[in-house]
Amino acid sequence: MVELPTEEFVVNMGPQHPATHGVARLILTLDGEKIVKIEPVIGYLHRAIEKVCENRTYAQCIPIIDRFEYVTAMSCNYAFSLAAEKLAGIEVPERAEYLRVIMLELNRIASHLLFYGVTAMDIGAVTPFLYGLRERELIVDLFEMTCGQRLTYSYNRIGGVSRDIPKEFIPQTHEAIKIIGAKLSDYEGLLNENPIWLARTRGIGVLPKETAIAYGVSGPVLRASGVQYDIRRNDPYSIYDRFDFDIPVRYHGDCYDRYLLRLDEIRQSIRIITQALDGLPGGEIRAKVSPNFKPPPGEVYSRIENSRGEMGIYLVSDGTKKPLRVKARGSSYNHFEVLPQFGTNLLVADIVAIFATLDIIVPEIDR
Amino acid sequence: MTGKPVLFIELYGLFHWLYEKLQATGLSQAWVNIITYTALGLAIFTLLALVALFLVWWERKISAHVQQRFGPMRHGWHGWYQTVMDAIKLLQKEDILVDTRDRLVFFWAPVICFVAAFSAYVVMPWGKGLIVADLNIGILYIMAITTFTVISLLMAGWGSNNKYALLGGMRSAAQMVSYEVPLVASVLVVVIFVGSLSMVDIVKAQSGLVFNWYIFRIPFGPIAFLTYVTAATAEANRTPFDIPEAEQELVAGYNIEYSGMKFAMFFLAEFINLFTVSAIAATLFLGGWNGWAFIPSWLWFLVKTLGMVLLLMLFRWTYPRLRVDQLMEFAWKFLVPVTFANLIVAGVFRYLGWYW
Amino acid sequence: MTKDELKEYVSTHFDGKLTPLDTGRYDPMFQVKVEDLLEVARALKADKNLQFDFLCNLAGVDTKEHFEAVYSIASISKNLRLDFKLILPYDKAEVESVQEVWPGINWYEREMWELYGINVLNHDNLKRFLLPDDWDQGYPMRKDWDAPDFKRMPEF
Amino acid sequence: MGLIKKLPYYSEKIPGGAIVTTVLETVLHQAQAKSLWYLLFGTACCAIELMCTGASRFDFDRLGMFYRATPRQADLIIVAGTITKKMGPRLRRLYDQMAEPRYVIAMGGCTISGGPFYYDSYAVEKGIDHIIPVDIYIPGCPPRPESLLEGCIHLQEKIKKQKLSDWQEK
Repeated sequence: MVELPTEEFVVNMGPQHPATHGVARLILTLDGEKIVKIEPVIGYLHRAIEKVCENRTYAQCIPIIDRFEYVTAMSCNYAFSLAAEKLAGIEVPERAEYLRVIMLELNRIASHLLFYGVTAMDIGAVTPFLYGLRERELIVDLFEMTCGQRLTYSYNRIGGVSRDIPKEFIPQTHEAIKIIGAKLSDYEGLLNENPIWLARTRGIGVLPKETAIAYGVSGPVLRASGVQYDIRRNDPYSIYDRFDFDIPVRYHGDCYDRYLLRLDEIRQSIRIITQALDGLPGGEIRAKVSPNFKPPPGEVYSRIENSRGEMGIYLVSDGTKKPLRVKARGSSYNHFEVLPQFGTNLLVADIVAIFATLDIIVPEIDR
Repeated sequence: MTGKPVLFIELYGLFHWLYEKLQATGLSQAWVNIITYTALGLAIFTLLALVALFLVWWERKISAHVQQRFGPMRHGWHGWYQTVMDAIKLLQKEDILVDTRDRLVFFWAPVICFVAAFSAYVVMPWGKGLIVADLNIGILYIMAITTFTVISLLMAGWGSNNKYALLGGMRSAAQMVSYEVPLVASVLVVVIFVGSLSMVDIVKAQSGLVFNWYIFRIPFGPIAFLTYVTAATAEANRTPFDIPEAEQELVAGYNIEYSGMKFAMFFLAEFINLFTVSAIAATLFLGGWNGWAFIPSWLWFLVKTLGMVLLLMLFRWTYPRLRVDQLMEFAWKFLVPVTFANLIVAGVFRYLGWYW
Repeated sequence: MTKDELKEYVSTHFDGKLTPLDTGRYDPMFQVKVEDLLEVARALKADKNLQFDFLCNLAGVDTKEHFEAVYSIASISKNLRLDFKLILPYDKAEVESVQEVWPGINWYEREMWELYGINVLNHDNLKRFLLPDDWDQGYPMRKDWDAPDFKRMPEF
Repeated sequence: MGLIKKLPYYSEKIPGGAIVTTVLETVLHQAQAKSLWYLLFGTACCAIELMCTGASRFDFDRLGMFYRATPRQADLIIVAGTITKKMGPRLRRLYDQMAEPRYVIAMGGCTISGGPFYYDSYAVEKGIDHIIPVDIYIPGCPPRPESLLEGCIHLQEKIKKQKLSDWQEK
């Protein structure tokens, strides 16, 4: 039986491709449909955010850091203002802390809804994408009501928040949360027991616990591999210790668990928001911070849990009104780095499913 | 030369009048046939083009309403002439010919796809007596002709010299070939009961009560219908079997290098395939043009076919996509055994006469 | 284990290789000499009641006098957080690669090399990946870097 | 251009053919304006707004705009998001791959002039009009879906007012 010589060919899942959210690029060496080698290439969205921030005052850095991770922009400028507050030792008033937690959790739900839509579309079901975005519009209306922007909010300031919430914010938030809680059962009905969905996601792209920790993977991807590590619980910041919510964790570490885990997280966020809304105290919304704010020299690495994983800002100040160094650490950086570790007997369709469930977005990688 | 034309023209009402007029002018017999058949071909072509345009518009509207949005609204009442605009726009687009392409293969791929899609309608029974030519191998002819699309997709995949197109072409070949087997097997179940391949006989065998339709021929009728519909969605390249032009994996599969009129041919051929597949389903299982008298027979045929098209469209907008190997596995390990078992049982029942 | 206990434990246990600094504002900050980076990294990971197995961040810093490479690490099982830095003079900015302790640091070292020029020894593929492939204007993140079309924000 | 586009040049020569040209001109440009298929291309924050405009609330499909993944079949490229120096040549190649009557919408501040990254950024292209010819600029960072829709409607007006003669020199 003569052995037909087959050669591999290199396919470019290039900067413009429906499955790479934004401009990530994967150079795949294919043997027929089987992937032999994955080589991620980044840098197509490297806007040098860190260099820009070095020439801005602390207040001007906030809109720049917003563009660092625009799907959960609230967590970006929260991490930055938290770092600045730790540097200068500023005491943030109660009401500002509550407002920040409410906005962070609302932004987490919005990001998970976008994740749900985009993952379903990448695996072939286009309709859930539209349903996910329809629910996301409810939350975007809430943000628009408070800070006037739909996507890059710049809502936090150093020492508190920029605006107080209008009076119809609370009833509309309750309304939005009730709708989203109800719609979750629709989403699960559409996909969870769908045999095609199970065939495409269960057991695909299993990430063992050790590789996850070794490669610095964090957030829902880490918790789907069986490690119950959430910065809100393990390295508490702000007032998360006052709310009782639990950290969902699953143990198979495959695409299906990563997908399910995010739906559980939406439910947990809804619990937090209801508790925060009930306990919202009065008082002013920002500590007294002088316009040309000069923190004492020092350095701090402050990290928070945003919808994708651990987001950290490493801030170095040399006493002037501009930061000496701002290093933004996004979780998609490690998720994209771990992609080649997913084993090699994958098909092209699997790499698309894994890429979607890792919830990678490019600005976090390229900064 | 007897008075009757060489080939028995079924479309009596419409073309007999034209045929009489030509005979009166005293042209030779051959010329008369040529003119009538070109007129017939043109009529069918325009009818199908209109059906295709309608289907494209209908798909966009249905997908929009399934996804709670409006779909084309601005161009005419609910955007009815949107697809006409798309067609005219595609006419004027630049026809990009990549110079690394395989000239002949690249050029002829859309033509074959287009011709294969249209030529299946020679034997399609639009209504009582509304059939172009009632061949006695009707359904076999359709099965043979529709496999040409496999060749055209392979040619498109190979001809565009593009890695994604090659992957799309290979996938479509594998999928269409392996779903042809259950398709033909489930069609055979009906042919066993009718006893003839001709489409008109199939429809005549289902006349009378609604229970004569083959979908109600328990237990093999419904099974054959279900396997037919599954294999038909794979044949028409629609989700959950649309891996040849899977948008998220292969960017646009085989038609990645085609622009302008060539892409329009692929696009229309895809929708005509969809219409063909649903028309066969309506003819074989839902009793073609049989129905109460007060609605004209061709309207019955249209209603049933559009019902099947609606079903296939709803499949597309609810299901995710299968992976290549799962799709093959599903075809060979599940669909083929089920259809063959159904065929054997139907054959035994037919032979022993245990059916009503 | 609170932050002060951690600080005290670490400064005593690794025979003086980690000298505590007071510049860190929130988590304990240490300084490590360049030559024993690899050994300290292995010790921190292997130590029974520390187990720093999670790498948070590696940041290169240009403080106008010297470079600094700041490692932020965490321990998943013990809920601990620790930062330590290396002071690198301008002329001999070289760091040992700690890839085999924390594999996730591969891309961080590569980025530090590309943007700051801090060379990383025996790193497995030290290639350019953030800047355009035909980039020839040096290391852009350095404070003294400049380029013809590089506009700075005017002071107001 | 397609075959149809050459027809008006011949019809002008025959007497009374001018009516054919004008009729053909309006029909062709109406059709092009009414069915703009945009390329699935988004780099940064504006891409999320582009997705929201394509979703159920502000629906692109009402204007007959449908997304196509391959540049061959797209006749409008909405450059949504920051174009960095590394992405510039890719954008130019995408534009060259598109079929001839093609239009460009520069969405967001970054594509107009570099946006928030105009100062102090060594890696961002200051605006894309020196890479590809731009038809419509939509300011905003990111612009609201309504302004994106308005930009598309302006583009449709612009296409309808086109003259066949200005295909001459292109």
